[in-house]
Amino acid sequence: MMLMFLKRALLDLKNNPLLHTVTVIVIALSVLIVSTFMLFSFNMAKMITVWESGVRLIVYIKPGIPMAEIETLMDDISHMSGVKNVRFISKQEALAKLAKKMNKQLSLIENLDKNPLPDALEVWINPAMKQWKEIERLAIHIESSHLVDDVEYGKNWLKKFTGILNILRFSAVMMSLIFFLAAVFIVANTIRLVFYSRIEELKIMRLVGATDRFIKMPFYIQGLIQGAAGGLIGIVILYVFFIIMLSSIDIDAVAYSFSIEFIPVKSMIIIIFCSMFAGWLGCYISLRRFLKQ
Amino acid sequence: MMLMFLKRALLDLKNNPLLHTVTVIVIALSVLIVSTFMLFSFNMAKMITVWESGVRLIVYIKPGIPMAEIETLMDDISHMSGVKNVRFISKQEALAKLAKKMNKQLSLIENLDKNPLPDALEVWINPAMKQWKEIERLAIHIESSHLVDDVEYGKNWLKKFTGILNILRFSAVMMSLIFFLAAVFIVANTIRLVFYSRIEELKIMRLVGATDRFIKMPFYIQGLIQGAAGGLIGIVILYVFFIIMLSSIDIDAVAYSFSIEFIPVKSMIIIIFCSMFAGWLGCYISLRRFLKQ
Amino acid sequence: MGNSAPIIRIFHVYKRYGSQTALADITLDINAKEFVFVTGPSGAGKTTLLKLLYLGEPISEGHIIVDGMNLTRIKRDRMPFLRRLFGVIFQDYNLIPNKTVYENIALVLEIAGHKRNMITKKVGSVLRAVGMEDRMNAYPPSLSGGEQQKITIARAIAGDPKIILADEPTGSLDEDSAGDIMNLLRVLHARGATVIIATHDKELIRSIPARQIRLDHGHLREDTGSI
Amino acid sequence: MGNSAPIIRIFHVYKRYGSQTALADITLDINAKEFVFVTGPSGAGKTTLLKLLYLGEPISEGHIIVDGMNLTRIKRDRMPFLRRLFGVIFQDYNLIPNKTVYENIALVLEIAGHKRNMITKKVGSVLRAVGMEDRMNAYPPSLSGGEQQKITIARAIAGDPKIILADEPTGSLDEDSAGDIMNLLRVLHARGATVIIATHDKELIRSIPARQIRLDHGHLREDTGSI
Ligand SMILES: Nc1ncnc2c1ncn2[C@@H]1O[C@H](COP(=O)(O)OP(=O)(O)OP(=O)(O)O)[C@@H](O)[C@H]1O
Ligand SMILES: Nc1ncnc2c1ncn2[C@@H]1O[C@H](COP(=O)(O)OP(=O)(O)OP(=O)(O)O)[C@@H](O)[C@H]1O
Ligand SMILES: [Mg+2]
Ligand SMILES: [Mg+2]
Repeated sequence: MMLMFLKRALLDLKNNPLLHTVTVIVIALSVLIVSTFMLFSFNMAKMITVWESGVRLIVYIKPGIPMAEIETLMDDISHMSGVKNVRFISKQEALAKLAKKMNKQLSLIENLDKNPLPDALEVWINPAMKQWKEIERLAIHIESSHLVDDVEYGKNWLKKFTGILNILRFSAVMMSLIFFLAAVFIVANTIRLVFYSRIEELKIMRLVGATDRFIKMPFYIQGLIQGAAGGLIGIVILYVFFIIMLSSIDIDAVAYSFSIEFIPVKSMIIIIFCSMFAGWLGCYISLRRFLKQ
Repeated sequence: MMLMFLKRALLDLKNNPLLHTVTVIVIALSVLIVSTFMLFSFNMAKMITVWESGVRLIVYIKPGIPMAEIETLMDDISHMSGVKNVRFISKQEALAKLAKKMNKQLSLIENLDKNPLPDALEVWINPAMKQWKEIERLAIHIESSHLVDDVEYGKNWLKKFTGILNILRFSAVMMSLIFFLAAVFIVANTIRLVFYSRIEELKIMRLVGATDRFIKMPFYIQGLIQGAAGGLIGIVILYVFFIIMLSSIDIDAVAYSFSIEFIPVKSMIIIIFCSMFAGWLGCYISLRRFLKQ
Repeated sequence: MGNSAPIIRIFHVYKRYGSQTALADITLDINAKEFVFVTGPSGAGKTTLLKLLYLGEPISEGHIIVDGMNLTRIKRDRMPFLRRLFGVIFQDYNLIPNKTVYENIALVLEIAGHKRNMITKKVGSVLRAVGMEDRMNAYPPSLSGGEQQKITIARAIAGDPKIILADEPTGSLDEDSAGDIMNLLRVLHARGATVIIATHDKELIRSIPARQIRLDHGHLREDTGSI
Repeated sequence: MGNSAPIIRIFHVYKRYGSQTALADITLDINAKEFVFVTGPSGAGKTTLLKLLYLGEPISEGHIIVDGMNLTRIKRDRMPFLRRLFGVIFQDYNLIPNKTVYENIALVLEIAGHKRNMITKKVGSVLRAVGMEDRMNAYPPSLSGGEQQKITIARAIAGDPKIILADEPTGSLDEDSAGDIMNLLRVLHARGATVIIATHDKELIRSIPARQIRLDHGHLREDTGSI
């Protein structure tokens, strides 16, 4: 039975080549748009993760605290939510670092007779903790310890940055949603146009005694086939663009900390399922209207 | 004559409401996709400009150079390509700044008996100069002066950052292109489908003596009207989304250094023209095929 | 003419298209295995009457009972089975332009759920019956008017329907072809089909002695009754 | 019958559809203001012959000269003007389904570049001539077969064409309407139009004494010549 419907669906694809080709093109283009954007978002998300792994707090310890107490504090902090790991930085290490950083102002340090820097802890933040406010809350919490002199965090650019990353993230979600819905509706409407141009044929079928099921099934199968074909073609086109793009970017100037990757196979499968769904939806909307008559 | 064609085009829009409505919906959705992306790129470009205006070089002057020579140097530098402006920072100012920056390590500076810092120039880079290499070249050029001790530039994050901004910029251009072309072809193909469903009508018109021009003109006018209507609707939908988005973002957490803006009117006009062009193109492709027969 | 059980009963039926009344207060019975002409001038309501029978249009008022089913009350999912009782020769042919002649006819048999090789055999035989077996793979738009009409006839009889509704079946046919088709319909009638022919071809009506129902402006003007 | 200048000259014309030969070696002249029947059984090539005249199909071989224009050599941009010489009553009506009856007929006049109020007047008058003035705002699918045929006739004569090609103009009409239409065509003929009617209706042919051209399987079998 199903086989018969499949055969009829394929026969029909053969009988209306132009119509179905144009439909598949439109689906492919819609998928191209959505998957291009997914490629972009996916890589941007990766990039952001790389940046964010750089967020940390410096906890300055009050002078003269014994090492044992500091270790307890470290243990406490490392169990706070959002903390990835905690590292102890002795005042000696801090001075050495400072000296290295101040290459032009080295004389400043060479002139010292005693190390004026405090011991400190470097607290690395879990990249999953994205809100600046949460980081702030964590800092205040740590500062409340009687061992702690002060907590330094948020180089200004990073603070600004976190806000901006949130806009990026938010717009990416919004845009994905808009693009996805738009693509689904474009596909559905395109199939409606095709349907509209074949309504006479369906009326005839009905008049000679076809059941709703007999009319519907080949359409659904076609919708699914077209969705799958369009989805596949769209992704292949994107892949070609991707390869061209990769070879034209100056990789060295760009790829220190992360490499650009194509959308993962799982997402591709989701895209193709969605485009099949859109194909089916177009049929469903049109057929429901028609069959109600 | 033109008026007659316009009348016929409008009459026809009235006679095929479903067909034309679906077409306008597809156009609107395509425009929505493209303009959403433009909105995003536009704001990202603004954001990047804000960041980049923070790129600067610090030029350390050799000790003991008289002020007159420094002024000549400043004049030279400010005429180099890519330089926005040059500011003199005396060693006193530098130390004050350093003291302020080192709030936790203040004792370090308080313990000094003489200022170990050199005089310096702050050279602000024109945001138009986007390549890190160009900035490097400028630095080397400045360093070659006999007055200059050293040039400091490129906090590491900013260097990484410039590379990443270039990927963003590049992908935005690529994606705009892909999205724009895809949208144009979606619109063109949709109009082809509509055309296909009306081909019998055109054949009849031809058989009763219609010239090519008589057949073509109302189609072109319709294509343009549909393109304009779809474009307008797409932009309005985006505007609604935009307002909703703005009101749901925590503005304070985000908008220190720049505010999110809607795509400029000029771009809207361009979008609408492009969608009219796509409408026309769809008609043109279909008609050329038909009229050749 | 033999069997007197009515297969079609029409009670006070009206059909209105907007303000236009196409059929007014029609009441009549048609017996199983009858041969009936529906006549009347252009616009009289002949096609409309046939359409109501196979649910091609909804009935505005009144009741029609076909083979025991009340068409006003029939459930959506029974409609296809009602329609399969009928073989309809549509006045405007109603062939699917982008399916071949073979596919057009096979469709009816596929719908009825017949087996593949039975379909092939049956399509061949009905095409032979109307003299069009050599155009099996042609598409309808490439056929002459008369040829299309013959295909429509072949499609109508392919499913061995209980009732044949023929709307102007010989309008595009020359005398000889028309004679052939009428003979074909008479053979099917003799084999047990009810045949209802809508036509204004006086010659055709004269050529066969049968019951005549005459419509005019939607009213039943004359019914000779079974003869 | 008067004027002897040939308005249509057909020289050794062939029309092939793929391997199928629809017309073979047709040679004949039709004079201006003649009244001609083209007859023959279904599939003889009547419609095909008419199609070649108004460039509805390209000529496979041979030459046709209409009003001094050689159709084999005509330039694309002259074709519409050639077609406006003809008023064609298409066998399958060819009405635009989503335009009203009024719009369908007005289209021909708009194409010819007539003024608006002239169009309104003219459409009204041709619809009156075929008895369909009250259905001006109906859409073709809501008309009966005969009514559609009348609209097609009205459209064909609306542009006051030099040559009227009527393909089975009375196939869907009852006797009275058919008679009215034939009278209409005779009036137009008397006013100076060349009229060519393709039909297999023997009665119609008998009713008017006119030249008869008989086709069979694409060959010219008989030409009575002008009478
Ligand atoms: N869908 C419709 N909408 C409106 N009016 C309709 C519709 N179908 C038919 N009519 C009208 O109903 C009347 C009867 O039409 P019908 O087709 O039954 O006539 P008929 O007897 O078959 O005529 P013919 O011999 O010309 O085919 C006509 O006046 C016609 O215009
Ligand atoms: N487009 C086409 N493609 C292929 N064959 C065609 C085409 N049009 C017509 N034919 C064939 O050419 C032959 C002549 O067709 P034509 O329509 O001229 O016949 P006709 O004399 O008008 O017949 P009728 O009386 O049935 O209308 C027929 O056999 C037909 O099948
Ligand atoms: Mg009828
Ligand atoms: Mg013909």
